[in-house]
Amino acid sequence: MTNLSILVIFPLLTTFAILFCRNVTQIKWTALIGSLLQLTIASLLMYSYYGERAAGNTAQMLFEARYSWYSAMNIEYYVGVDGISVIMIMLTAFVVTCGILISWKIETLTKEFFFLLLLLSVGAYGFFISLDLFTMFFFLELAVIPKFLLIAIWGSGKKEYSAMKLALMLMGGSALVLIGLLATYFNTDMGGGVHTWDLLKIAHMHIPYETQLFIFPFLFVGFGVFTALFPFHTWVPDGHSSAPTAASMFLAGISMKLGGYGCLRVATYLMPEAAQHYSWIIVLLATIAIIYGAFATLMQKDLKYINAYSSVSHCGFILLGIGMLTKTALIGAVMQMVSHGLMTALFFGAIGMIYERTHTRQIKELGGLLKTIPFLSSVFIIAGLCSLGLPGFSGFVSEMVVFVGAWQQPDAFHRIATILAAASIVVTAVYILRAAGSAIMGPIKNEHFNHLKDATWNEKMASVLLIFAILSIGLAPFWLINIISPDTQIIMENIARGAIGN
Amino acid sequence: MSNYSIALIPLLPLATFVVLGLFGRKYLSAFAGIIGTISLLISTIISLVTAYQYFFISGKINGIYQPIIALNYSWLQFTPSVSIDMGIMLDPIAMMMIVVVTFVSLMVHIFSLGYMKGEERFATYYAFLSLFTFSMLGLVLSSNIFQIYMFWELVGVSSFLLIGYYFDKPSAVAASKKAFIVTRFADLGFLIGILILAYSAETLDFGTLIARLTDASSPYFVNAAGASFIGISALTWGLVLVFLGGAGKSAMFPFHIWLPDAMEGPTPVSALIHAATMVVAGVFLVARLFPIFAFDAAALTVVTYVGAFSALFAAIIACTQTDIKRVLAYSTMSQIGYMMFSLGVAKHGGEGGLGYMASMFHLFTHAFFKSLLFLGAGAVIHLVHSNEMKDMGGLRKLMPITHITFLIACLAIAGIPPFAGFFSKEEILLAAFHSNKMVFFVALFTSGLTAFYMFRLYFSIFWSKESHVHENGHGEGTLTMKLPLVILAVFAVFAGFFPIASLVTSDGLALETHIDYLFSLTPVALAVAGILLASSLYKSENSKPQSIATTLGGLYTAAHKKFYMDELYMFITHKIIFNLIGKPAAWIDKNIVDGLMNLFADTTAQISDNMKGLQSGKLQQYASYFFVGVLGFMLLFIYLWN
Amino acid sequence: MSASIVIFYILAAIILGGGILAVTAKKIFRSAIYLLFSLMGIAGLYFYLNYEFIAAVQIVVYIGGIVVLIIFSIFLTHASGKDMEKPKLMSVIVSAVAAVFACAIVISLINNYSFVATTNTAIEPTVKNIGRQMLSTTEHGFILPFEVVSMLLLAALIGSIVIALKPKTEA
Amino acid sequence: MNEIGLTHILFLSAILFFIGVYGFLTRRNMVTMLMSIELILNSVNINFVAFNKFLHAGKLDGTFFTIFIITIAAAEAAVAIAIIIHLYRSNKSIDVNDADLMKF
Repeated sequence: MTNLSILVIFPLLTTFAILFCRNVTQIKWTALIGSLLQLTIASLLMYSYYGERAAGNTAQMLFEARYSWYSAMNIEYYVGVDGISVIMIMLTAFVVTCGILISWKIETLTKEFFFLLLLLSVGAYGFFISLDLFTMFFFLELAVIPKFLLIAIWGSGKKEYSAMKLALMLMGGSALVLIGLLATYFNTDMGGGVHTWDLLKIAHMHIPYETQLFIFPFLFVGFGVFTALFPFHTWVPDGHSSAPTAASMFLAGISMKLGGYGCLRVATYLMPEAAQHYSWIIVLLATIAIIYGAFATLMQKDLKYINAYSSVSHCGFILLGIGMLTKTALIGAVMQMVSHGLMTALFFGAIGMIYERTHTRQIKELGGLLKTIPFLSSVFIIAGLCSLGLPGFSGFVSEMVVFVGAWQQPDAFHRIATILAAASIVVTAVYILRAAGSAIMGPIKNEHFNHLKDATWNEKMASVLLIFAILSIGLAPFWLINIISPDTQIIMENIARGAIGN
Repeated sequence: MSNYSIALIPLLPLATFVVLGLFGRKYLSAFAGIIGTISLLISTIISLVTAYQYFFISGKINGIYQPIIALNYSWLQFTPSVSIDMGIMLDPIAMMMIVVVTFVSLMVHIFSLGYMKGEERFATYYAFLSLFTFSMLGLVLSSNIFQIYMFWELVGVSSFLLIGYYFDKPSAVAASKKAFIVTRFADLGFLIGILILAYSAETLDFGTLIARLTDASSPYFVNAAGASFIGISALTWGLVLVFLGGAGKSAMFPFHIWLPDAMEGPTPVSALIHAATMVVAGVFLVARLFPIFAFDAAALTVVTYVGAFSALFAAIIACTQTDIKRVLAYSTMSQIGYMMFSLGVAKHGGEGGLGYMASMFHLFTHAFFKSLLFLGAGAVIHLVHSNEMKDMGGLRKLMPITHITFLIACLAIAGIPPFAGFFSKEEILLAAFHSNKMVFFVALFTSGLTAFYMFRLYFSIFWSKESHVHENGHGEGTLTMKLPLVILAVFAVFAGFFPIASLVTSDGLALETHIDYLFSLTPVALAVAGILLASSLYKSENSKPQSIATTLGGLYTAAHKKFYMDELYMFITHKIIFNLIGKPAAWIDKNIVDGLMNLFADTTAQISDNMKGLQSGKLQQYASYFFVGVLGFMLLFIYLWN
Repeated sequence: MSASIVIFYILAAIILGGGILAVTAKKIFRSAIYLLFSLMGIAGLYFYLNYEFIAAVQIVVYIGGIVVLIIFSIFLTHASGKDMEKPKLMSVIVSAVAAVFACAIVISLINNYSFVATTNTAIEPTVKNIGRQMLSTTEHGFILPFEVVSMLLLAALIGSIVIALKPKTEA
Repeated sequence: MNEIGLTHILFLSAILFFIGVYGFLTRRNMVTMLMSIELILNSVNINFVAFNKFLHAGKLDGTFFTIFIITIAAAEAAVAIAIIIHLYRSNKSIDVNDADLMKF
């Protein structure tokens, strides 16, 4: 598994293969087989990554490959992978496969739907493996544009408005990122006026403190928009609830993690002093996002809005972890990314399946589903329990790691922030149980819910896949930590070197 | 008994949960009950053998019971020094608890075979029951504070699932939600308490945690006690917050509102969870961390006064309740109040440790007779199909075995000498008498009240008016329902004679206790007085209880209405949290933050509207713009640009 | 005050008066006639400057051709009768002020700009000279522009016919 | 007042030019706008002739320029009037503000 670009080329091939399919079943099956093969490639990658690390290869990035795109500006297609990116690729493979499995009943324009979905996944894969800032930005953009079409065409509710809002805000975010990247590019000098986009070289290059202070907000806020940083999170509720199930699974599951990964890899890693300097703002905004998101969810009546707002609150944990700048907190942030990705995908999947059958997402109208569709309702309850942090599921593990990491900051401000963030687990429990209580349990309100059909084979397979992933992290998280901690160690060394620097 | 077989104790119920959970509904629903009961039987036997081996063979090292770490592997390794690990720790209270939990759970399993026969979700019931037993056993055997928190949450969830078993009843769903949210709120305190304690002692493991925080010289203790936040030392904060978590799970005063509503669940569930196991988890937690608590007087006073007040408060309310399960719920809360304050008055080691031993002894005996009471009440409800006292009466002929076992349990809880309750309650009163007079008198008065409301319950079920319940065949229920009642009744009688004093003490040394007859005369007398009062009022149908109720007036209605605690909580949650925080948050998000984004969009649209006005189609306007432009450039280039 | 100055001022008065009246007249036909007088004044000016050929061309093409064409267009668009709408007061004031201001600037420019005349010998702008130079292909002859202009005139001719043609379908 | 110099004629043509501009900007009738354009063109011709006479007597370029301007003015007037007639036929009025289809 030396050549990383298979991860990007293979989904592209599947997208083109879809174009040549004739009828709907062929499209669905090519998409499914394509994504399953992609899943096997991703697990092969992880397996060989493990092998490589076990064999004692301590290079920061493995399976590197470098092709020059545009030598004048020194832009290269430079790819490499480390622990964090391997995990994120696995997450993407899982969520995309389950997304395809769940969107089995898309009747209108199925070819275009699957084409766009897989194009999104190409963007995500590319983003996670690229180490050249420009290529990273290229794939980031690739992962933004198809979203607009997916929501605008196959969405529900006021889909044009939310598609437009989502696309514009994400574009705004990536514009900020572009400014940040350009500023970084022009501040690196490899001698003789030559600049570089290479992530690793820039990390070792000491960007002067003042320029860091200037560039960091652009990068962090730009990527923050992707991860629902507090003031820029308003696209999340509308965007997610109007998106079709598979798109909202991808949106909440992966595209919000692009931002988190970007903040960690680009903003904090390259500009440690600025991360140190701005860490209190990040912690403040993250805590507001967590508490504010949780309380706002209390009032939501629509299931998808509940999960969207809870994603805002859970992504707040990612930013809290990054803002705390301790090794455990960073590990917690990465684990929260993975666990939230899986759990919100499962939650959106469950809501989508329920919506497909009952055609309503209002809590008031739903009721007593546990009796008629037991499998789906238990999937919904499992997703709910996972997101409120029940031990045994990944939600609990990642939140606890973030809390333990956050608690290592001794001063009062960080302590209060951690306590407030911890308080959100109560509010999360309240809104999850209100949703589950009235939507799933309770008497049947609408008589035609009596004869609903339970999950079909593809929905069962998708939920089992996701639940297996959540349990594997929840019950035995050590494999995840062993793969992540060496990389957070490297980031921490950079931050420590930064702290001495200024 | 090898260490791995000890691990079997919690893992067997887990295995049943997984098996019944996955395949229960379709394939195994017929003999789900049998599987559950058998696996639990094996688990009980193993735990009895382990306990026996610990207490009488391997546990005692030169006279002191040492905690043995049976099994330990690191679950979450952050840095080489800091790691969260899972392990099994054997120590006196853990051994006692696994015996109590597995035994009572077995009784409930057997009882449910008969009680839940008709249920359509029979397999899921047994799945959740074994999940609960697994998490309770895990909680009891855990070796570090983080692991106990994990099982703590699992216990909370399984109680949520079990209370909400009849999920098509909205009241059951609301009750399960309330239970989970209130305990979750308390768990938040517990989590922060863990973080404080674990951070100041730089370890999660119980043994090292206690060692580091109890010797005054250690640097950890110094900075923990030193670092203060609003005047109270970090150590006290940690301990009070941990106690807060315990109070939530044990339904102590501020967090008791979920216990009466938890009666919505099936009665065997209440027997298991809300009598013997889950509610004593709080007491177990305080007992587990007792050496640190004993070191910090402030935390102990909090424990004492919360315990005492809850005992009194619950006893008063219990006297006025009409639903038999709610009476038993409040009596549980009162008895746990007893255990809490007896821990509160205890000191670490030696004679002072009497409170600790008494609390554990009472926990032991209480588990038996309280689960017996609940199962008896379950049998009665099974027959009468209603929880209200007024629908019952004169059932002693219809249900002879239930009647006798219920009577034994009432005598035990009232503290009448030969029965188990007398011995453990005497120890508690003795411990309270030695250290805190005020608490002693409260305890004395509450024990009188306990006798009164228990026998009020007993007479109104089995005596008062003639039973008008039509004989509908299944009478007192199948053998599987009667067998546990008898076994528990036997234990309710002989549990008093168990040598707990020599086995379970705060410092591991045996504690010789003697029954001081003179001292125990007053509580017994009070108990007998309570019984006589109850029989005079309730033995036969008469108007006296009604007249007393009217004379008491306000106090009676308040007590009947549970002192308006539910309304207070409803007010806080709905009025304050939902209206003053939830709605504004949602409103702000929709209007201000979202509004801001829409504002950007609207302003750009506005600007573009104005700009396009320039393209008016009027030829002469263009000409004049052109002319003025040329003029401007002419001026610029000729005069200004030099 | 020699005679030529007086003549010049008379001509100037005719030109400017005709121009102003052409621009401000109420009735369209009257403004066409004032335009006619102004163009005649200009032709007079050319005579005054001894450029007879250009004056002749001016009279023939401008006055004979364009003004007549304009008068035709007035008839064709039935506009001769009623008064023309008065322009909006605002635009009048603005354009008047702008025009006067610009005119003042140009005049001040002309004043303080010293025009340098070339010293080489003058050529009489007689028809012969003009004709010889117009068609000569050698030194800076104007044969090419001459041919291009003829094509332009042809194109304009055809264009205006096509545009102004009354479509057959219309009654 | 001494001899009539170049500047006098230039004044004259400047004034005439700005009268034409004023006329073009204020007149609402297309035909009169055409007339003001003619005035502007004529003022330019005067300039050329004046420059040819006073400054560049040795060459006849000014004259030729004037001739070409006159011919082009004629062509332009013809096409303009054709358009005006066509416009008149389509929207019955030759007010320049009515012909404002080419707008936002």
